[in-house]
Amino acid sequence: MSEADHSIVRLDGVEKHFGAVHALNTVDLVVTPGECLGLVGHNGAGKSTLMNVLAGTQIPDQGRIVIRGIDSTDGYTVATAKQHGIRCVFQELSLCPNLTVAENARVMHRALTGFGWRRRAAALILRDLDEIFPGHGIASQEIVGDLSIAKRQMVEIARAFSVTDAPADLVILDEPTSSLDAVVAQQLLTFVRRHVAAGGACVLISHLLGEVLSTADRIVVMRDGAVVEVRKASDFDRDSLVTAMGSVAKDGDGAGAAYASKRADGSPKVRARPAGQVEGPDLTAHAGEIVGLAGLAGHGQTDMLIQLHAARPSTRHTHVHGPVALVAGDRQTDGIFPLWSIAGNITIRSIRHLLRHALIDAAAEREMASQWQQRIGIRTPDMENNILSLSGGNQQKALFARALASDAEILLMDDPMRGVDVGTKQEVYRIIRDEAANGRTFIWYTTEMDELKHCDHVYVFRDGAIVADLTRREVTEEKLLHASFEAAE
Amino acid sequence: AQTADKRIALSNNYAGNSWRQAMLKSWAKVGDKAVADGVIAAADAFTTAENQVTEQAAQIQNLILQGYDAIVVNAASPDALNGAVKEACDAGITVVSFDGIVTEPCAWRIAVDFKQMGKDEILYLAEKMPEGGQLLEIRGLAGVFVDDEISAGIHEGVAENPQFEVAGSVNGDWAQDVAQKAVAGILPSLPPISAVVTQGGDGFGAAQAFKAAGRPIPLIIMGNRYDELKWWKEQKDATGYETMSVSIAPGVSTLAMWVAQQILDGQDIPKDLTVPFLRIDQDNLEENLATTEVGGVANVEYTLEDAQEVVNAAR
Amino acid sequence: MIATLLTPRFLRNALPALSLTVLLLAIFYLQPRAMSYFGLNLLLNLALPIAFATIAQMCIITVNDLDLGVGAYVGLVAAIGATWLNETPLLGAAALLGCIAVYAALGALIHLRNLPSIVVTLGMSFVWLGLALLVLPTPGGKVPDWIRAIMTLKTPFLPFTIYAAIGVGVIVHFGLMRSSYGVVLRGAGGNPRSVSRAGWSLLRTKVTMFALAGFFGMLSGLSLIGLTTSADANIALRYTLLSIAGVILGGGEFVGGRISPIGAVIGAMTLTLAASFLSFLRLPPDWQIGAQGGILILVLAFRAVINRAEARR
Amino acid sequence: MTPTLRIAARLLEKPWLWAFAAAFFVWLATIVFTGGQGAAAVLTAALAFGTFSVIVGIGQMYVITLGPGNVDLSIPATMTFAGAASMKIMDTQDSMIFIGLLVALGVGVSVGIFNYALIRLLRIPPIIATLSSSFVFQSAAIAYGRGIKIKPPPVLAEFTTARIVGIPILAIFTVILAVIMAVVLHKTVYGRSVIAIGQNPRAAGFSGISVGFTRFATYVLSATLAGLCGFVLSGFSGGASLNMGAEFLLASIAVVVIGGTSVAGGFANIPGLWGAALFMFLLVTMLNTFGLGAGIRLIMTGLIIISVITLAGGKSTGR
Ligand SMILES: Nc1ncnc2c1ncn2[C@@H]1O[C@H](COP(=O)(O)OP(=O)(O)OP(=O)(O)O)[C@@H](O)[C@H]1O
Ligand SMILES: Nc1ncnc2c1ncn2[C@@H]1O[C@H](COP(=O)(O)OP(=O)(O)OP(=O)(O)O)[C@@H](O)[C@H]1O
Ligand SMILES: [Mg+2]
Ligand SMILES: [Mg+2]
Repeated sequence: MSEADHSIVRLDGVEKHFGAVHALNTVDLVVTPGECLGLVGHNGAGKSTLMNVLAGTQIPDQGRIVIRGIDSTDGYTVATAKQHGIRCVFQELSLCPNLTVAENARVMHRALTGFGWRRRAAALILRDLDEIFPGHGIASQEIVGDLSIAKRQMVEIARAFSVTDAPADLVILDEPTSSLDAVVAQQLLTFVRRHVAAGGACVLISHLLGEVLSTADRIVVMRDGAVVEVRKASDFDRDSLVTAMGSVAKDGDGAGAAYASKRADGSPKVRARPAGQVEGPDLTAHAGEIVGLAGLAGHGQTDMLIQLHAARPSTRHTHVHGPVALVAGDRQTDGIFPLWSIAGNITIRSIRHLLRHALIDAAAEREMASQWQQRIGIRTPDMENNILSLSGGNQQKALFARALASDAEILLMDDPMRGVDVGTKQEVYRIIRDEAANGRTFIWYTTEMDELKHCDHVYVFRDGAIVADLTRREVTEEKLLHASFEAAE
Repeated sequence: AQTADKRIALSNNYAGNSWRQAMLKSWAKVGDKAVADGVIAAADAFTTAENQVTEQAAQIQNLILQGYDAIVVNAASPDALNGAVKEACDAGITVVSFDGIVTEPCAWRIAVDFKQMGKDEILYLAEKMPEGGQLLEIRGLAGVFVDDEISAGIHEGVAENPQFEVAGSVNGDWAQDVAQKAVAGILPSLPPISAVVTQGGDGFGAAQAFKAAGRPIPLIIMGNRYDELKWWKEQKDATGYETMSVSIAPGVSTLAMWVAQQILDGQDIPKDLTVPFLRIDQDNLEENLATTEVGGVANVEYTLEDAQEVVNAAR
Repeated sequence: MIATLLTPRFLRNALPALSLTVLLLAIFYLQPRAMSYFGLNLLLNLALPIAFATIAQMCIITVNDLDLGVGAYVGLVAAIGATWLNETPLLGAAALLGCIAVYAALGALIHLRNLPSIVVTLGMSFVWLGLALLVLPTPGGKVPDWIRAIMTLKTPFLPFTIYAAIGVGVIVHFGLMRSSYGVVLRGAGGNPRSVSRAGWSLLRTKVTMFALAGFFGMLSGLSLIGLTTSADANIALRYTLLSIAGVILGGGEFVGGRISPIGAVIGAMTLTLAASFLSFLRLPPDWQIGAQGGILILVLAFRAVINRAEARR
Repeated sequence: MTPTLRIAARLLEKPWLWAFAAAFFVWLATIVFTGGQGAAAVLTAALAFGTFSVIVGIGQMYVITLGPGNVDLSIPATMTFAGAASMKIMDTQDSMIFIGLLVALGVGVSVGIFNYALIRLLRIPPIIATLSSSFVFQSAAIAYGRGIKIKPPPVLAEFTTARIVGIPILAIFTVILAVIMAVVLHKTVYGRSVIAIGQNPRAAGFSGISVGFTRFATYVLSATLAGLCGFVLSGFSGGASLNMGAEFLLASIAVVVIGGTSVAGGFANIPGLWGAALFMFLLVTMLNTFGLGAGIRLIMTGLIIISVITLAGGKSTGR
């Protein structure tokens, strides 16, 4: 094959086991300069593991890593990868929260040293931020821990593309858009095209198949640790891609069904006003309603959810009637208990209801865990395994299970589908609709346009305030964008 | 007196046991009276939180700043306070150390011959049990010079009386419960013990440990805590138990105060004074027990005259 | 101008310095004599060894560890300084270098075996104290003249201590907060995985920080005997807690690589002054110990008030 | 894998195993040195004295499990104050024992509330808050007791030193306490909450756990156990003294971390406390028995602690 000769990297027969889990099963992969390689697959298919091997952060059990035609398998580490211009934006963000944006750039670049390095580091990271995300609004002296998750993700992406003495020939993006809103995500994808047009290479992992189809040149489909299909992107369409991934395409069923107001009867379960908002509509949610929070990322939607969660039962501007549960989006900081098993992570919200004689009933706990493993499809041989042994998307499913399994009548969801694969998403949408039909109330912040179609009501946020209140019938992409950018008249 | 406008401060490094509490109490009692009588203008006591050289050094420096005329010190370390003491002397302040004395030449020292104290214990034993025997030694806090001195005296005594042998040695930190714990640990591994030599404050703890282990109670040299004397009295009444007690009286702080006053008064006082230690024997036990506050420490407080006597003896 | 000065971030950073100033003013009010070259020297010279120990502790805290042995270690350095370093300077210097090497080795051990630093340094506190007792079984020894000379240096305008403390704070600030490798060192506390994924050796960062801690601990011990003129194995056991308190007072946090070298130095000074402030109040002895707790609470409550005011803005 | 092998493998994963193994070897070394003399008596003494470290260790363990920065330094002062207050109130009368116990526990509860008020209302980091309050309560103990040592009521003294077939009754009670606290830790909502907060306080808050109440209860628990320990220790050693708690500052932390509880929080175990407490006592005993000087003894203590933790490996305890 001629492409192998000028490939940047070639993986041959890579194998990786985690205990009983066969995460990678004889995987071959080639990336050539000037192409964007899309990588898709269900949660736990092995995408992140494969990229970790490529980036040198995990050592394969078997197989060869060939860089520009030279076998580099022995002693392949992060340093080797970096030296050859391979960069990775990991699925779980990895910036230092105690450092500033510019200092985080320094951590990546050994060349940023000597007199005046701070100025050079700031210039470097701002140049890339400006180029990839025009209008990003991030200052180089901001402490990363103070940034919203979306901005952190932007910084990490910009850092991966920044070049000093080490090149950035191959940039791996593992679900880079999971916390970005549609506008920013589009900026990134446009940039990726520019990058490959200029001769660079990218691997793009995403569960938003539209992104992959529109951006990638070639698409690799993984299933259960193996590569099952490699084709030109133009040879795929959405349906064939979903089929290749092994999920059944059930596009949009239920979504966009006729709108019927559920507000006629009874008093609202939730009524609240964002802390900083003086006038404008309140947020209201009734029993059985699915209420969406929209707008650009970082405009106060998460704060609204936190405000609702903290206001049990009620404060002056916030009235919440009924038990509440929250599905965290920033799962590392807000969701996961890293030392516990998957089961422990699911049951924690419900332990009060699993008591027998004032003690937690282990059998009931196991029962609840396995029931939800079935219902939401968590891929693991044993629910007693540590939660971190799950793939990113499966961790997210566990958090979902935690909230759904609880007694909560009101579920707050902070962009909860980050990293969840297409098949599971459909499954979860269905669960949400069913539960809403049973009378539960959902308040759902999402950065995905498609998901707003499931909502009965959508509130658009801008600068920490609600600027528009749309019913399902009124929701259109155009209207949302308009409200997100312009002041509401 | 000439010293009616002079102010004396007590710099104390530790307040966490009954001996120090008694010492502070004696100081307050005698000092307040001296102030009321117009002998001196002030007798303030200062104490630091933990038994720490650095804190006491800082404390002495603060006392210098506050313009005291004399500083009476019970020092956390004989050498490591020399820097601060020198600074005080240089500022024209009289420094008198007692109990825990300092080696800085500009200061006065009111010392107890700790080494002799240790030796006396063995001499007493040699008299009581001429056939000799196995000894258990309870030491104080490691690295503190009082501990080394007493222990050296004990070992010197043992060397001179080879019928005795130290079978085991533990650190009891001069605290009753620490001593009890250390003795309880080592006891099972020891041969029959004839006597326990101690440094004071730990005799009762040792007795508790022997009792708990179900071993015959040997002759335990006592300190001057009430519980030690009380226990001794009970044993004496019950079985005719015999022992002795050596210690230093906490009221020595008041002697130091008078010495400081005398120096301020312009008297010529030798730099090194010695106070006898407080010894209680079988026959004067009841007498001493009667004057000791329940739960307190056997004590002697000094008057100006007592102090002059000690000074004259040294001349 | 005023507006820029009163930003929350500025207030937060200025808080340690503000506490120190208030305390100093209170002392000047109680004891005007303190407001002199001589007075400042007496008030602050013992703060320098504490400041060094605090910086040592801060180095360890930077990489998410804690050193429960620093006080005993300072005692050992003091013991070596007042004996070997004085009598046989070469042996003394070698022993001190050896101590720093042991610290570095501890860092390596803790990293390679993934051990809880608290247990390891707790164990080391016994080892340091034991070694100090072997070197100097009873208190004594004599400080080398050159150390004494440095510590009693008569500097113009302000006492040597103040220059030295400012110097230390600024140098460490540049080393850790401004230099390019300092960023990596702090990053290793903030998110070790991210730093190692960027190709840095975490082993090296740990070893560096522990060796630095050993170095500053050594400075602490030597400067301490420069003031006390002789040593004692138990001389600085209290520095362990003081140094931790100093780091926190100065605005540092236990985990996450959030530290402030200048704050740490100020924290150490605040702790020293707080104790002095109390002795100027002439409380009854029974309550003198309790008042030490009271003053710590007051200083920190002051921070809480400002923080809350800031949060309300 | 055969079943026995599997059980052995599971056992080897237990974090507390190492503390017990270390205690056993230290004990073995001691009795080999003495030629077998006093083998049982040493164990009895270890049980008796280990009891006190375990009681305060349980409280300290709960606090440490709350996550980085959480530690209770007020344990020694609480013990002293509770011991002094209860001994003074009981004034050697047997009829007052129950009142005395209530006073000791009451002191503990008050200290706990005070500590948490400092932490919560004044936002003082726990390590400094508890250190400050320890000064305050040490002073209170001095002002209240004036260093006067009052004997415990005879029945209390009897009870705290009594034994059944060589096993101290107090140790038996403490084992029961430990079992109860282990059940509380792993099987109750409160225990789960403590562990959850130690791993991720934000996530705990979002999972419906009342973070504030749990932390409050934990600081109160720790101080109350310290009060209880001050009470029984006063009974055991013939009265309260002003420095009776001093050695428990380090001891309470040491038994927790050597026992295999994570200093980073979120992972705790109770059996390890017993293993570590026995180990610490037997270690000192062994070195005393060997008759080494204080310097060497300290060095050996340190090196053995480090070796044990190194052998045990930082699998679950790493931070
Ligand atoms: N450290 C680990 N220990 C044990 N199992 C692991 C570990 N890391 C990954 N796995 C397992 O390996 C498999 C592949 O995981 P991987 O993270 O590569 O999936 P993924 O394709 O990236 O999924 P997602 O879309 O959810 O991110 C999963 O079954 C996962 O549970
Ligand atoms: N869960 C949270 N808790 C505390 N602060 C938060 C949280 N989430 C965001 N912030 C901070 O609040 C500020 C405003 O962000 P906002 O809550 O509006 O973000 P957001 O809309 O949730 O954004 P993001 O997209 O990712 O979640 C930012 O500085 C952000 O870092
Ligand atoms: Mg993944
Ligand atoms: Mg958000």
